[in-house]
Amino acid sequence: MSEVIEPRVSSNAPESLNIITQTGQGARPMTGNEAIARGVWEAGCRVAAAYPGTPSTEILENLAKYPSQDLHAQWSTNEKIALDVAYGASYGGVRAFCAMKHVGLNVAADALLTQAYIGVNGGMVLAVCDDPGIHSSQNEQDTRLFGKLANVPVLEPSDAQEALDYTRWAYELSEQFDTPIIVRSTTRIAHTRSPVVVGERQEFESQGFVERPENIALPTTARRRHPVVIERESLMETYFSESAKTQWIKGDTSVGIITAGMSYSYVREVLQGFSILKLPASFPLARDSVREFCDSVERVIVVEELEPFLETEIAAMGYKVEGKVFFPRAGELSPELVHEGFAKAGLLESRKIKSMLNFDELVRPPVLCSGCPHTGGYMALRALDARVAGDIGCYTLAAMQPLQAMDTCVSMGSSIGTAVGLAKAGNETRPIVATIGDSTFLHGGIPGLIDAVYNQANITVLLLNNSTTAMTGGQDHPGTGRTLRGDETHQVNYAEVCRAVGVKSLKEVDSYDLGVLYQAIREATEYKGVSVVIANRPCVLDPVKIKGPAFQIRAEGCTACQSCMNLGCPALSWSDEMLDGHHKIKIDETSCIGCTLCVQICPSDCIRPALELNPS
Amino acid sequence: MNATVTGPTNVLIVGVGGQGVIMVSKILARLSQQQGLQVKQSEVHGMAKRGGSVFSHIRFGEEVWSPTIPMGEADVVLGLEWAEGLRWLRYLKPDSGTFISDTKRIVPPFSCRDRQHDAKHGYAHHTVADIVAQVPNTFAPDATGMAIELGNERVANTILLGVLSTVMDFPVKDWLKVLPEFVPAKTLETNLKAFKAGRAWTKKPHEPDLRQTTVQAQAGPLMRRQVSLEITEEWCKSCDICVKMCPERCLALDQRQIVKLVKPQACTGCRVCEWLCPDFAIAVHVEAVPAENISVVTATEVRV
Amino acid sequence: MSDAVMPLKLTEKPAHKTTGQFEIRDYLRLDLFPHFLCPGCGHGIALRALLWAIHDLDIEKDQLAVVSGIGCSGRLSAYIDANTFHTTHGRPIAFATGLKLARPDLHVIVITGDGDCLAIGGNHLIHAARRNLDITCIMLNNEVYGMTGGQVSPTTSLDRFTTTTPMGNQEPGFDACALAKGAGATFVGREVTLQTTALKNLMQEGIAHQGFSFVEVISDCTEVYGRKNDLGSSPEMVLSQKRSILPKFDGTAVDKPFRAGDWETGVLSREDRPEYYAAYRAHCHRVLGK
Amino acid sequence: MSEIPQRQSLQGNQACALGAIAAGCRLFAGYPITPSSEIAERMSKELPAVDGVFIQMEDEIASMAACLGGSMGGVKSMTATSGPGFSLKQENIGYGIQAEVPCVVINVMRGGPSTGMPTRPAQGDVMQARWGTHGDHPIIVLTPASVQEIYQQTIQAFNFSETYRIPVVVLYDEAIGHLIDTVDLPHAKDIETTERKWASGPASDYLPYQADEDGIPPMPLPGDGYRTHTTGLTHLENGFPTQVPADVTRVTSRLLDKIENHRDAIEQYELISCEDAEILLVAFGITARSSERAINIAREKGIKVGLLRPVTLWPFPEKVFKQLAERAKHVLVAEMNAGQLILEIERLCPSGTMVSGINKFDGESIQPDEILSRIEECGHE
Repeated sequence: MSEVIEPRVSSNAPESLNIITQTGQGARPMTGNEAIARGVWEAGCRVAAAYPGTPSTEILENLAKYPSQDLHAQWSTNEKIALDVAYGASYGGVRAFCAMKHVGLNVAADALLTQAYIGVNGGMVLAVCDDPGIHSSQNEQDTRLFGKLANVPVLEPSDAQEALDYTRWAYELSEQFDTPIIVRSTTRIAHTRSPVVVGERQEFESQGFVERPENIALPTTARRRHPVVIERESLMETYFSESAKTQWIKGDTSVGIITAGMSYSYVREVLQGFSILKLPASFPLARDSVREFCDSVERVIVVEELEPFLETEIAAMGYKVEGKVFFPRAGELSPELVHEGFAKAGLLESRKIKSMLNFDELVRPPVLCSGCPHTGGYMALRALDARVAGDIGCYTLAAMQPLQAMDTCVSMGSSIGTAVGLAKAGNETRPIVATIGDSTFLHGGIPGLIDAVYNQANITVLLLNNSTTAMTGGQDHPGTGRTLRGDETHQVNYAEVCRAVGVKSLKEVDSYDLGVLYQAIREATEYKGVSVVIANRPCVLDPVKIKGPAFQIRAEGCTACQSCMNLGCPALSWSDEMLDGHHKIKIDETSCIGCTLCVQICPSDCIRPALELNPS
Repeated sequence: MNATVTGPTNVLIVGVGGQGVIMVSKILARLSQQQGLQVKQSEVHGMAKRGGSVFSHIRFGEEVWSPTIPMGEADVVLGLEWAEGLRWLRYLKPDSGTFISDTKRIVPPFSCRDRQHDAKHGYAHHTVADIVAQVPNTFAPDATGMAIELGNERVANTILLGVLSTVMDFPVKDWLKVLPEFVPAKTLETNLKAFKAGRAWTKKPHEPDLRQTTVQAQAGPLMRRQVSLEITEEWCKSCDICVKMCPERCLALDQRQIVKLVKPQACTGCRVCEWLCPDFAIAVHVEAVPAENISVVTATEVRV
Repeated sequence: MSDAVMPLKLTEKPAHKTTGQFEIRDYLRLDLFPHFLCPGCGHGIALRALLWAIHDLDIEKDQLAVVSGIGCSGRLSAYIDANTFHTTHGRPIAFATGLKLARPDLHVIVITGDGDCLAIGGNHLIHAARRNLDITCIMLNNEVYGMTGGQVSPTTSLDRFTTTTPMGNQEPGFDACALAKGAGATFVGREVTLQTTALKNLMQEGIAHQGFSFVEVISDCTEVYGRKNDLGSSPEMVLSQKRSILPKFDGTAVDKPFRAGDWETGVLSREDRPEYYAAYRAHCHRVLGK
Repeated sequence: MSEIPQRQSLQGNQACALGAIAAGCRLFAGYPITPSSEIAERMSKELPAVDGVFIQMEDEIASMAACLGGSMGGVKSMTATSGPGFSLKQENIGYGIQAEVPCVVINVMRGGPSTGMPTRPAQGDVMQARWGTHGDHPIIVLTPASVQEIYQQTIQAFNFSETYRIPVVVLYDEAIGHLIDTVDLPHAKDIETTERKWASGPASDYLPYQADEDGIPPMPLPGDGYRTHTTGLTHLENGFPTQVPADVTRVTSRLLDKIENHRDAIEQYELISCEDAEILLVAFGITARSSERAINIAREKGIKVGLLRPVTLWPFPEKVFKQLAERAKHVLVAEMNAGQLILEIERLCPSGTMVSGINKFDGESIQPDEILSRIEECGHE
């Protein structure tokens, strides 16, 4: 534990960002994700794998910018495979890395919990990015609890510099303590840019595969390893207590604040003068440091995002500790919330913000892009009045207005299984359709499809193939025929996959062909058994931004029926012209990509190519 | 013991996905870093390119801890879109904050969702004059319009950057030095012009433009339109066209396979069902009724 | 013969009217309903559009004569509360020619089908187009002989199955609009039933046009043709009409271009040429010195 | 008091056209065919002068259709053709009968079948004129035997057509059609023309095929507010189709009865020397002219022979024929065909009467001596 009294001094600005591997020349602005990637590279990691997931995606994307002779970086079909791949490299004696978002760890958990027993050969680090506030996820689970469950240490950087430093450090810890290490990031760290001083890459001589009994997880080895894991936990508690990264900011001893990660920044932002204990790792807890700190102050307050993880642990040590009584357990912390928490604790004046500057808030939810090929499928499902089991991806937005064509959404790949269950429940009168994107299908949909065929479920699967992982920004996957580094590779043929697992009713259609799409889905739903409709069209943003000739509305032909508004296309909005009490529609030519979906829906033939209406 | 709030400079840059919020943020972050200050810049994207609201917090000063700006603490709110600018006004320092916003309106489809007769836009109704009345330090150029005049709509953000440069302490030459690092070489010249145009705009006197940004107000509806669907059961042949084509999904076939109005509250009286019924089994009647006589806006069904 | 029977001056047609409540029942012979068309038959939608156009043109029902031929389309005239003539197969245009010459004061509208108009009646179509007598010919194209049970027609798409093309149609079809235009029709348009308002507007323009106007309506035969060719349910067939008429333009999608349209819709050609009867009468008067 | 008729030298076909104009025909839709083309030619000249319309259609089918269309619009209409064209017109003649649309069809007969002999006379369309269109139906067929009579019978055809709401065929052969003769054209006021029985009274009570006591329904005029439906389908009194057997029997019977019950008014014929005729000669058209000459010679030779010349070929003047046939030992039927009218004669003759035909179909008319020799043969039996 080190003592810090002075605030850190800013570094000088870098002159160039061009050479990513360059070192020195002071600090450069980096997001947390860039910094983790840099840390992985500097640590001499040779294999990195991930499945994209906000807010973790950019870590692997940034790793792919480093020379391929330095490390192999790959997208894997899902987080478990990514972890297995990384772990295989670790078995092989090289430093390995795996990144995922918090819910991705659920997928990888099966491997992780056993890997903790096996230990590592090459250093093994997982970066897991939580999403407090649920900016782009389906829950806000707290990965620190996972660390404890898995007996895997969890490091918590509080800014980009620490993200780099802790990542490098994690490799040392991993090899020293023979365990995988989780570096837990959050959205705010992942997507915040701040200056980072970088270092150089270390290179290691690999010792190669080491044959040891614990490499094979068997009851006998596991039984032997569990006590070792428990012992490791206490060794690391001591280690962290002694680490210079556990920082005690000396101050007024009437109150002591214990915090870690992003919360530390908020505390420093709003509160000055009190004692602060900053923990670099939430698990295992640096018990000695905590004990010493708590003993030195009159009152202990824990500031942490999400679950009362540290609070519970410290309370269990016998200290009276306050935390969630002041700070919310749900949602993302912010300087305001931390301030208000301290106000509740009596440390600060409550800040009443003058609310004179309050204006009607415009609702601007994320929407499917103009020309999004998913729109057609959900328009068809909407018309079919199907019971739709959704999945994770951009298309989850179809659950919202105006499409409102999705009934369930649980987790990656859940749609098909959910649909099977709905069908087996036997009381659904509407056709049951599972909708799943191409990347999600590869991630976790295929076992579900096999299950559906195996169990002869009467469902339809609509595979929305936009040839990218769109939600996270357009990453490649086995269906795109390109690797993370852009090299060509085998491209999965979905139809063949479906046939191979026993799907008899299969049709491939064009996502922009509304009539055909509708008919294909309708016929598929009438098929007894598992039917698959594959709707193909590339995402309009990635990998290539698609912009066809725009359309325009002939106002005199528009009957204001608003049929087109059901697409939820951002290029469509009301014009000021009204007919019979309804607004006519106009098209924003700059955002219209010319997909023709609105043209296909319009019952008045008033949507024409802009060029035709304005030839100039 | 009194704790005090430290005060770095806080700039909040907001807009809609694709407008260039991040580029403006990066320029400002770089600039302040070059001035030897500590900088944190936090953004939320992910959903951004799906037409959602995009925001970027930039904080710089001798010491910066939190990446986000507390509410009421922004020195500058820079909006690349009018309603987005208004959305984040809560974050502006009430007394001394500067509000800079393009008057461009990007109306989301969501604010056009009300299907009833005489429905109003959900878009922000405040005019520039409304805002100036509350925030004296308001700069509301028609940056997009100016950008179009310069030949590239996408340089609207650089025009606003020019406006921003007049309220910040950094030397102009430093701004001009950073700009080329972030804009494509082929548009550099236009961007430089745009930056200067933004600066020049602040030198000119401006009356708040009252015509801007307000959606044309509709006269208050004294009358509501009452919709009724007349369904001739005997004529319906169960072809399902109306059911599938109804934009609001109001219709269904009943047990006898005869069309039925199942969601009367959703029916807007658009007549698509009437037009497409090959059997003339549906007639849509729309009648003006004094507003006070209608408690719930719902269509009625008459079966004959 | 009294003058009242045969007015000889051309009557002025009213200008377009865009508003006004249209109650279709005012134009129907209600005691014949429900009509005999199959569920989902596009002809019904076309009939609505026609009556709507007539309403908006403010045409008196007494001054309206509707002449139809044989087939499903031929039966439509019976449902219209006007002077209606259900004539012989392929001949409605010829009947209408006589009627219009005898009664230029009447608005004469022909309702015909693809077989009626283009096969057995093809000769009458081209000559009527050439003459430019003020008749509006509305051809309902459902690509099949529906009334007789689904035989191949002059517009049946290639490879489609009908009762007389059990192995798939191998005869190319007519582009009826091109045919009419080539023959000299001075107003030619095409529309699909799904776009009812556009169809109505097109019909309205066609009827208002002075001269021979030809309007092709892309209709659908769900029960016979649709079923035989697996074209889907009624809503699907109506929706899929759109696929064939999407605007033509070059696409820039990465993997494949956007679909190009098979047919054009809307007013396809319009020409200012003397109307037959007016020209005939004026010429005769000139020569005879009247 | 009638004025002195205008006397003109006219071709048969020209007389036909003038007759039509005199009868009030104001619409002619035709298609050229030998030997009828002069009718169209003359009509195209005459009609504009009386504000009528001439139109040459694309074919005979269209001509017939346009002719019916014009009549449905309330204008007396006519078309003219010859055998091959007459075949094409049969479709819409059927429509005219079913829908009860008045109109006049001129058929100038030539050799057949098919293209046959376009410029040679024949009388081969007797049965086609009767049964050319399908189904059970009545028809009126007039057959003039001179240029003067063409003029008169064309007027008569219009009058019958208008009275009985039925297409009326005027059937004559090329020989008369192209014969030039002197014709007396009566003054307009002396020409008796018949106007159609138009519907009157409230539209709500009106049924377009509800016949009056005479079996003929008044016709609706478009624009008069009746807004009726006309169809070629078997239809009820209200104009809309039926397939109910009892209804079909009723409405089709009325169609047949409409003519059958007015035979007395319709049937026209000429009798020459029939008072004591033991040999009855039946002939029409040009053949009747040869027959008359043959009879005159035979009578000089003392043979009791008479001539029945039916002017309404259909309905055939049955009553008078039966009376004459009672007395006659021998009935001779002279016609320029292989034996068509003779079939009807045989049907009508009492048993025991000798019926034989004088037939010729070589494109030449039957000469008086050819008929005479057959009369003599009979007389010597």
